[in-house]
Amino acid sequence: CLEKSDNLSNEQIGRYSRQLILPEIGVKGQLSLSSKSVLIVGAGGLGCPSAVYLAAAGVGRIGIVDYDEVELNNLHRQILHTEKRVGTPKSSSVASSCTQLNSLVECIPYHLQLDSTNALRLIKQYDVVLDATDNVATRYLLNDACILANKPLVSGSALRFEGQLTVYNYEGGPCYRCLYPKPPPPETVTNCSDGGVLGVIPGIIGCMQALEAIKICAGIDPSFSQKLLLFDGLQGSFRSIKIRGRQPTCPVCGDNPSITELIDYEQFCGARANDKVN
Amino acid sequence: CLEKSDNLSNEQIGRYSRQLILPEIGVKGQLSLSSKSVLIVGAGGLGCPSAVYLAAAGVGRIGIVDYDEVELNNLHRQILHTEKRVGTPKSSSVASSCTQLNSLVECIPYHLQLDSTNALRLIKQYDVVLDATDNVATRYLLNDACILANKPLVSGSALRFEGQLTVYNYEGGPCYRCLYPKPPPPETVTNCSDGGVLGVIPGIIGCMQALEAIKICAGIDPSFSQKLLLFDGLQGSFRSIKIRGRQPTCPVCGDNPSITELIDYEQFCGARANDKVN
Amino acid sequence: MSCPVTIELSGGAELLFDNKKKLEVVLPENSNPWTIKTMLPWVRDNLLKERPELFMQGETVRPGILVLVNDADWELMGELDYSLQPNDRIVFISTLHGG
Amino acid sequence: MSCPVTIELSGGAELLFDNKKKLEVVLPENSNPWTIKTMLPWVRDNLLKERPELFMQGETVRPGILVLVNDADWELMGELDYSLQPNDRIVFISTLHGG
Ligand SMILES: [Zn+2]
Ligand SMILES: [Zn+2]
Repeated sequence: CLEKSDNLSNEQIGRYSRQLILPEIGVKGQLSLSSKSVLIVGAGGLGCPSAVYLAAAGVGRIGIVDYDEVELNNLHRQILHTEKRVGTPKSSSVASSCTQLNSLVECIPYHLQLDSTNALRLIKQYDVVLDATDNVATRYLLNDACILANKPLVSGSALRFEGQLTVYNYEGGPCYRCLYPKPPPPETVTNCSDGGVLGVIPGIIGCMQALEAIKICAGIDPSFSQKLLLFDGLQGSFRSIKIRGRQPTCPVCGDNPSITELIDYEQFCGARANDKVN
Repeated sequence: CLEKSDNLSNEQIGRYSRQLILPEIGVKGQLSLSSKSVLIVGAGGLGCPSAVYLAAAGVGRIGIVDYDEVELNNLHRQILHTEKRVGTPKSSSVASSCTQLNSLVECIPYHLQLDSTNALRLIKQYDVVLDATDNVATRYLLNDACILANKPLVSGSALRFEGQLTVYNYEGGPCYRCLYPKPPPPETVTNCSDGGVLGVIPGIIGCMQALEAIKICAGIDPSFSQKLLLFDGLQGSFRSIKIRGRQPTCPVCGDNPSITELIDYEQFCGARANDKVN
Repeated sequence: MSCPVTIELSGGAELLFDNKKKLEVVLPENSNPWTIKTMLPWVRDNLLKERPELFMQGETVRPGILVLVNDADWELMGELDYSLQPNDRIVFISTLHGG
Repeated sequence: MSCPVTIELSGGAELLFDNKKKLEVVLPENSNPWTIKTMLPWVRDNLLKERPELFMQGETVRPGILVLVNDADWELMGELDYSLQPNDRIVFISTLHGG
């Protein structure tokens, strides 16, 4: 999508000097980063830290999707918004903050709810997708869209003092449905509004999502394909789990997929695709 | 130092609602947070994420120490600064960004180099200290000052794709000198200017420092007292190491300390307390 | 044969177990070797403190709970048919969806 | 007795070892049991690729390198006097100071 340049500008060399001297990045990795695009779905507790570190690192284009407006009770964890921006769209708030840090990066806010009618068209324009959402229906939607468009999906989640992270659909690895073929009963799902979350927990997981996405964009294998990171902030424990590979029987990424276009995910999950009260 | 209120204001209840419902925090923990003060030494790659998450969580007062001005090559990792603030003091840049997020928190910038003449006076005014510095001399200085003033020290460091984290001087735990009685030969010390660093690595470690400080301020034991976290971002590995306890022979925190006031740390380390070229 | 195992809970699954994140238990004398399939109802009947329907559905765990055997996805170990070995560590993780 | 051990390097210590983060080695037949004290010069002479003065100082590691024995600080294990057991994992960590 983005044109790949053969050279770094003097401004890029100055700005990125501290990461250019890393042998694993170098000029080649930096040129690769600046030719890549990342779509972040969710401009909340996970989306804020991941967006700002992707912008800092010099990813070429960052898209930020969120239908919501900034509220005061977001500010304990959604660190790119400000008190002045309460009531304004979260997507443009994140884009503004990222642009103030690095105007070389193109930041595109999408003030919309991702759904089956718009997801594929949007995702096809990006190289890597970050799941920074807060509900089950959107997670299945994003997964299926990433399989249909063949994009890697860096998935993070957080609740209370805990966080989870994995990379789906990376070079033959499993997808969300391989791991979770059936959606959880709606009464077992707790969101951050009901269960609470310590703000820095999605901070840590969002940074980990940015790290995995940066590695993919720079041509370095991510660490959490077919692996799940479990973080418990109260105990200070990180656990890395080997998970199943791609399932040949998976309805979306398997050998004979039954899902070949996006479906109705609110119906599939029996739950709304937002955590707003009905 | 700060007066402890008996009640949360309506604004506080609204703003912090998602962390108030955590049983481990609750109203008691939030009141404790807002009565505590944290001094962050270093407004760089570690100081930026730790400052913003401490501000978001509602720590009562945050001090930010840095003698340096914002440069363009900082912006790949120091995410609270902006292009417009290049050339302005880092400490006030961080304080501004934190205040825009949460004006209930008092943010005090100190545009100065921490040294043996000013460290103790400053540290005595705070409850918890974060080591977010970038050189050996300041790390020994901060350690000794925290022992003399009896403050817990949450220490983070990052280089290339790696990060380290531990908490010193927490309820009888070891100090920096217990672990490293002798400073490293100057020629073995690599700073971020020479060795490089991927920006999101100090992002992750800085968030972990904020988490440990928030737990201490809320009355929850930190996880990394007498434990060292080793993070390798290239391999995606986290390792938690049990380290030695307080050493009775330690020259500063031991049973018969020989260091009872701050010394000349540049001389002790044979290295300058900044990474500027002489 | 009786069989000592460690059961760990995370991601909120611990809320069904009196907020305990770790339980050391001994599965009692049994005519057949213990499998995860036979262990699940025992856990439900002996350890679970509330709302069993949030833990099991039919003969297996409810959708959205991932089971680990010694830090590996149980799917790699035979799922319900896995034969428990003494001192195995079985983890029940509730998937998180917040952000 | 010969003794197989895993040697791991991090924090930049790997730069002295040809950028290898993990080495599986067998300490050769020795009249006395291997200790860390006897292992250090063997590592220096057989595995180190450059600048030995950045690894050892006198008979021990140079200041700023932390040694782990199976994920514990070597100070808890007897430091130089610790007797190596087969398949021990010894980690040399260079302390980081950047931020
Ligand atoms: Zn699949
Ligand atoms: Zn000490």
